Amino acid sequence: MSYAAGVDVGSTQTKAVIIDEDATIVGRSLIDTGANVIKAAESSYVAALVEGGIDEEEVEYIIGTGYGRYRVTFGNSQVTEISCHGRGAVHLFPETRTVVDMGGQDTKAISVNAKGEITDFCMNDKCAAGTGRFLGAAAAALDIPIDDLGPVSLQSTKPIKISTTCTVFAESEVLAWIGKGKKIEDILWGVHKSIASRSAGLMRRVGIDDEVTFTGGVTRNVGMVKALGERIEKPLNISDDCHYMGALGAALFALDNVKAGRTPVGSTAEVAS
Amino acid sequence: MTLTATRVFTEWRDKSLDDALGECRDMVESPDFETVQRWRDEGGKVAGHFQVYFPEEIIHAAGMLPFKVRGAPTEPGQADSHFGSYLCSILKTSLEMALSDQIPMEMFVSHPICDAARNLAAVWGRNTDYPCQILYLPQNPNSSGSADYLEHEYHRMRRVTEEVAGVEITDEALFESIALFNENRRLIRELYAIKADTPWLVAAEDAYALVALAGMIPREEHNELLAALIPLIKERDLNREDRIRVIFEGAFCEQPPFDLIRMLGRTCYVVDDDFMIGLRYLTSDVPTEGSPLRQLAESYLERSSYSPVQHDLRKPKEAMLIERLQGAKADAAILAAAKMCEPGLEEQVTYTHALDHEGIAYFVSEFEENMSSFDQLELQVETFVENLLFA
Amino acid sequence: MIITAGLDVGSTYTKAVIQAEDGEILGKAFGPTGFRLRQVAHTIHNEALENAGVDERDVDYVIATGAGRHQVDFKDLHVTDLTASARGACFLFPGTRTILDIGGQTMKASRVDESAQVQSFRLNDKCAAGTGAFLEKTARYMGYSTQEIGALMTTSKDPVPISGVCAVFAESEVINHLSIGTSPADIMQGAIESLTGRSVQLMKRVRAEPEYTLIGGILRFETMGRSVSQMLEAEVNVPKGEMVQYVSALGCAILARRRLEILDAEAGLDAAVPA
Amino acid sequence: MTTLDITQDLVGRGNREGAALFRDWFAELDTTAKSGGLSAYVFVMGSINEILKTFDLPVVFPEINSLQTAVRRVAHEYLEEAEDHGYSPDICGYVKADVGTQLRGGEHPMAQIPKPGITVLTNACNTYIKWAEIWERMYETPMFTIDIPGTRQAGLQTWKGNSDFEADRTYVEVQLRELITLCEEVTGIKFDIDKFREVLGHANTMSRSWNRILELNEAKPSLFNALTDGTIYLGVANGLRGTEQGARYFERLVEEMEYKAANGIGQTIEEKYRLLFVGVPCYPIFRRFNELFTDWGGTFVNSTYLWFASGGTNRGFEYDLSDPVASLAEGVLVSVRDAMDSMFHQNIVLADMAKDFDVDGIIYHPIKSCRTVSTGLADGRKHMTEELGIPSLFMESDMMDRRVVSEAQMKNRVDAFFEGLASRRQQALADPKVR
Repeated sequence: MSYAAGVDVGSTQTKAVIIDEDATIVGRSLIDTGANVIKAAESSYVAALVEGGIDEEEVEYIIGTGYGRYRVTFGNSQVTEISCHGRGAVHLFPETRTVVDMGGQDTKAISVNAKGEITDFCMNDKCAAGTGRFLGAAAAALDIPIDDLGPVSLQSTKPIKISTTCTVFAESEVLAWIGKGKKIEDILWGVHKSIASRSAGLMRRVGIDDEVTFTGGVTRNVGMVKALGERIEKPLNISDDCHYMGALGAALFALDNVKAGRTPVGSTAEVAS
Repeated sequence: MTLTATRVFTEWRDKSLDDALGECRDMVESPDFETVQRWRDEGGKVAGHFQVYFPEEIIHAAGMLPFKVRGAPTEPGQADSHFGSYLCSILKTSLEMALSDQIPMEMFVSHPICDAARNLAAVWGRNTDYPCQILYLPQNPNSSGSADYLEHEYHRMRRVTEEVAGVEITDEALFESIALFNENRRLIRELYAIKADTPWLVAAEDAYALVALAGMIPREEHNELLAALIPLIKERDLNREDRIRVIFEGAFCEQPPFDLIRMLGRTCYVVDDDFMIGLRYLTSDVPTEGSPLRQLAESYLERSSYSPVQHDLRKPKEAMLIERLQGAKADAAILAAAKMCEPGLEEQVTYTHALDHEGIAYFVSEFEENMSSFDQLELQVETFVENLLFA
Repeated sequence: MIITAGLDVGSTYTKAVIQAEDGEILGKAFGPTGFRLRQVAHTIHNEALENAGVDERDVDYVIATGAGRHQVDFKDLHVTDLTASARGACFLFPGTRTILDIGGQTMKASRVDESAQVQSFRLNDKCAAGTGAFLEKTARYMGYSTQEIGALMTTSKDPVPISGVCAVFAESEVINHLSIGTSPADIMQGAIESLTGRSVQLMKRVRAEPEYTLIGGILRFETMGRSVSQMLEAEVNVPKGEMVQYVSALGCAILARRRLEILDAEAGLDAAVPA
Repeated sequence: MTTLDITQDLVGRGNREGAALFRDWFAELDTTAKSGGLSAYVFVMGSINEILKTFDLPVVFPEINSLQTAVRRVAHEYLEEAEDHGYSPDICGYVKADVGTQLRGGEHPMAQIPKPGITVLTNACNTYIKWAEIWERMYETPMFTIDIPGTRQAGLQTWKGNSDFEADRTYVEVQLRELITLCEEVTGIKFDIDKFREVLGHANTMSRSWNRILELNEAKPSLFNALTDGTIYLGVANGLRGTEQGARYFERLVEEMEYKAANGIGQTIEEKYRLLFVGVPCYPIFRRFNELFTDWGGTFVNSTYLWFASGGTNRGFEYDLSDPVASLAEGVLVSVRDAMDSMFHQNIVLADMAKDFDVDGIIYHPIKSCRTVSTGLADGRKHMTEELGIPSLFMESDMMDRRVVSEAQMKNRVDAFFEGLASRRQQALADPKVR
């Protein structure tokens, strides 16, 4: 049995996915990136091997992606996470034509064709305002677990309008509203709506097609799934694997190379094919 | 077709002054611009014109409603995807109105006041199906050719308007409109006199709302509104408070959010400003003899206010600012600028240096029309005021 | 005896000071703000009263400042922390003419006259890679406590430029530097230098004059004071020990006393009391 | 002479000679500054060199000075100086770098920059006017704005013969004549109409050659990099417009390009993807910025920059020497108008370029500093993609301010863009029907 692997080294978390010849996920792992990027890549890869009970020798091709993709020292080549999210999304939801990924410091809107190839994409340029990171900061300010953000926000009855989504000011912005006696759920729902509307703006740049898939860690946040869905007036595909989409996409590119019998000396150009 | 009889804003009528002003504030604050909708329901046509100045008389003489496009307190959800990151808010929210069909109109006119606004006509035009034009107001008013040029440009605008309105614009009609607008400018000057002489009689946000309405209701109606309320304001029996007198400079195009003006009004007397300056751009009556368009052109060139986006070697902006300060006997200046507003931000520097030179207190700050939190700004205003008062 | 109180409800911490007529500080207290502002104000104020052994009824005037100043329901007056910190800084260092206050999210520079009146002030741009938060994030990201940073600095050979306007993007610069094996010391030094550069720029905007006094949470990085002083090529005052965090609260207590004098003098400056 | 010698002599000659002319130009400015001589401050879009050169006035292009501080990686020092002076981080970096230069008494990496004796500008960019007002206040120098009315509505461009056009042209001509009088006052020299004709002649040669050069770059492989080599040509096109040297330079450049075309000599890298560039380059990391694309075999075959910043050569308008002033008015009107309100018809221009140059992708690079160039791009791209379906990349940064230039962010986007192009190409090869 031969396998292919993808390692996604993100700004906050590092994910690894291992798939078999049928592109079925046999091993996954997720750890915090931390200061030592190289180490993070290694440990997450090893963790995925362990979870899948797979011997390192059996993995024929490894592709690194994410901001730290060039630090996946044991990888055979690199692909940007933009290509990977597109590829992964179409693999999980074949009808996907628009992909939105909410990451640590950027939000990506990607349009893809039936093969999962990118036809267009847009990302936040000026700053990280309105990205998923704001949620983390808001959670910290209210000191509630990040996983509760969504559920709490859904209890909102009259959401407030938040226009500042600069991550640095999340804390003071949120506290200001608390100070004005607003309910936590109303503030949080306001935050979700504001981020959703910014993301929708990016998505409109590439055009929002019939089937939209939502990827990245924030997909676990029911509030954001609802807010974004409402904003673009479309349901969003999500699954547990959405969190691993970048790594999955990388693994799929790696599998292409295994099947094409490419020896692990690949350049990105090859891999992208 | 003229709709001079049409009235689209009646809420204020037969109400106490305070309630009437409340209605005015609500109407100006509302992102839906109901008045324009009502005008359309009456079968009226609408010509949107972007800040700062536009010879609305031409539109009015054609029986259309000149609607002042000044952005709106809304999220530019759709417009965002049509622009990049480094852009002022008014451009986005204005386009949002068009994209969301919130304000259907028969034509839109922008100006070469700044590089962003000049682009707006093109962007607007690509996304709507009515004429989107640029009125090329001269940027060299000091040339001997400027008046002839501008007169011709106004004639061009007249032709375009006639086509859209489907009526001929006669000189008589133009003179009637000019007379009506002269009256309107006179009434607004009267209101500003109250701000300067007895600022405690009219709150900053009320004065703002009263003026801003001119951009969204027929001028006939606006004249009635001011004629009715100004006397009541003068009769008010309110105490003068010990507040500092400031002028607000920096709202010639993008307007500060209503709450910001309210917040300022709470802490100081805003005795003069450049809110909606376009509506007050012509500083004296436009003569009603000769050629109407020539008169309008010469008034714009020879008898007009100032802003960072009109360039006239005879009007150094810093000198005009000092004039405004002294004219209103203000203690200090609030020099604001809209975020990402190139001309506004550049002028701020000249202003600060001039005020330093004159030894006049000021504070510099930026705003965004759809900002929702004022903590930063309130903090600064309070500090500014505190330190002028805490001797 | 006249007793005044100052309360600083900051976005992260709340501080209280109880001061006697002669300026002696009778008691103070300190605690995290959280988001129940009204409540925390009471708690910290009472703590300070306890430490001072003063009964609440004996306090003649209370002034509150900080982000939560409006929520303090037992205050006589509130002022902004720019006004408050100016008084506090000038009380601790009478020669102060320029104050630099770097907190978690904002950086404020103000120039004051001999009577501690703020002449001119400037806040950092909303986009704030140059705030304490960024520095702490960077340190935490690399797994260092703020205390350890000082020692770390000394090992920096060539600091890397961290120039991003957006704090989060700046963070990604940090990540990239780490991933190409730049030493944490050089990154941290780079971050400090970029922050220092921004502070000094802000001070220039208010036409800073000596003496310079540094206040704010940022001073937890003792290297900050040094690096600002180096870039200014001048000495900077830094409040000793725990006084650092009490500057604004202290300023309030002082202003409260000033306020009482004015009221006694019947110079009814009611209008000065923001509604 | 063997082909090899010819090749060595010809290939890259334009860049060598361009650099030399550039140095000479700044050397002249340096002497002017040190001798306290007169100079004219002018701008890229509508320099009116034609008149100024008739009065032998050395021309200073503050835009080019500022650009040079960025390319030489010292821009941030100048920007900070201007920001300390009160200018916002959000405004044009060119303006701030120049303010920095002025505050330093003209100290600049290329030369000592003379103070302005007169400032001539157009409204092509409104910031020009705000900018000139700064010098007017600093030095009390006369500033003259040539106000050039632009297109009033998409699809409604007027031309010679139309009464609206004539009104605009007359307005421009009146102003040009007023400028001539002002120049006579400032220089104390009488306007020499014959010399003026000569200058116009040189400008005509330059415009002719410029358009020939662009057309030659349709060759496969392309002959020069529109981004890097192009910037050198632009410097000469602006600084030496209306001079004999300038005209000669471009004739020789045509010679070089024709030779390269004839011998199939392309750019230094193997051309895999032909790209169009829209916007202004990222000068703080200019070399690296270009490499982000060339590393993938992407070459820039043309750009909107070469068109709106080419100092009036863009429309290839040739002046009628029998009626020089009137003809200059017409030429300035059509060329500046074309440069400044590109937003109205840029997509048509791009569509043509895309066809003529057979491009694989379009790179949109709007910048913080310039609303004139950037405001319309996102919307333009939206419609462009819908109409032509050519792959395009939208990426914002700045041409001066390294604080908003994040190389990591850029590389990520560029790599993803080429990954997309690569897979498209694979498809095209696998199945010719796709594409």
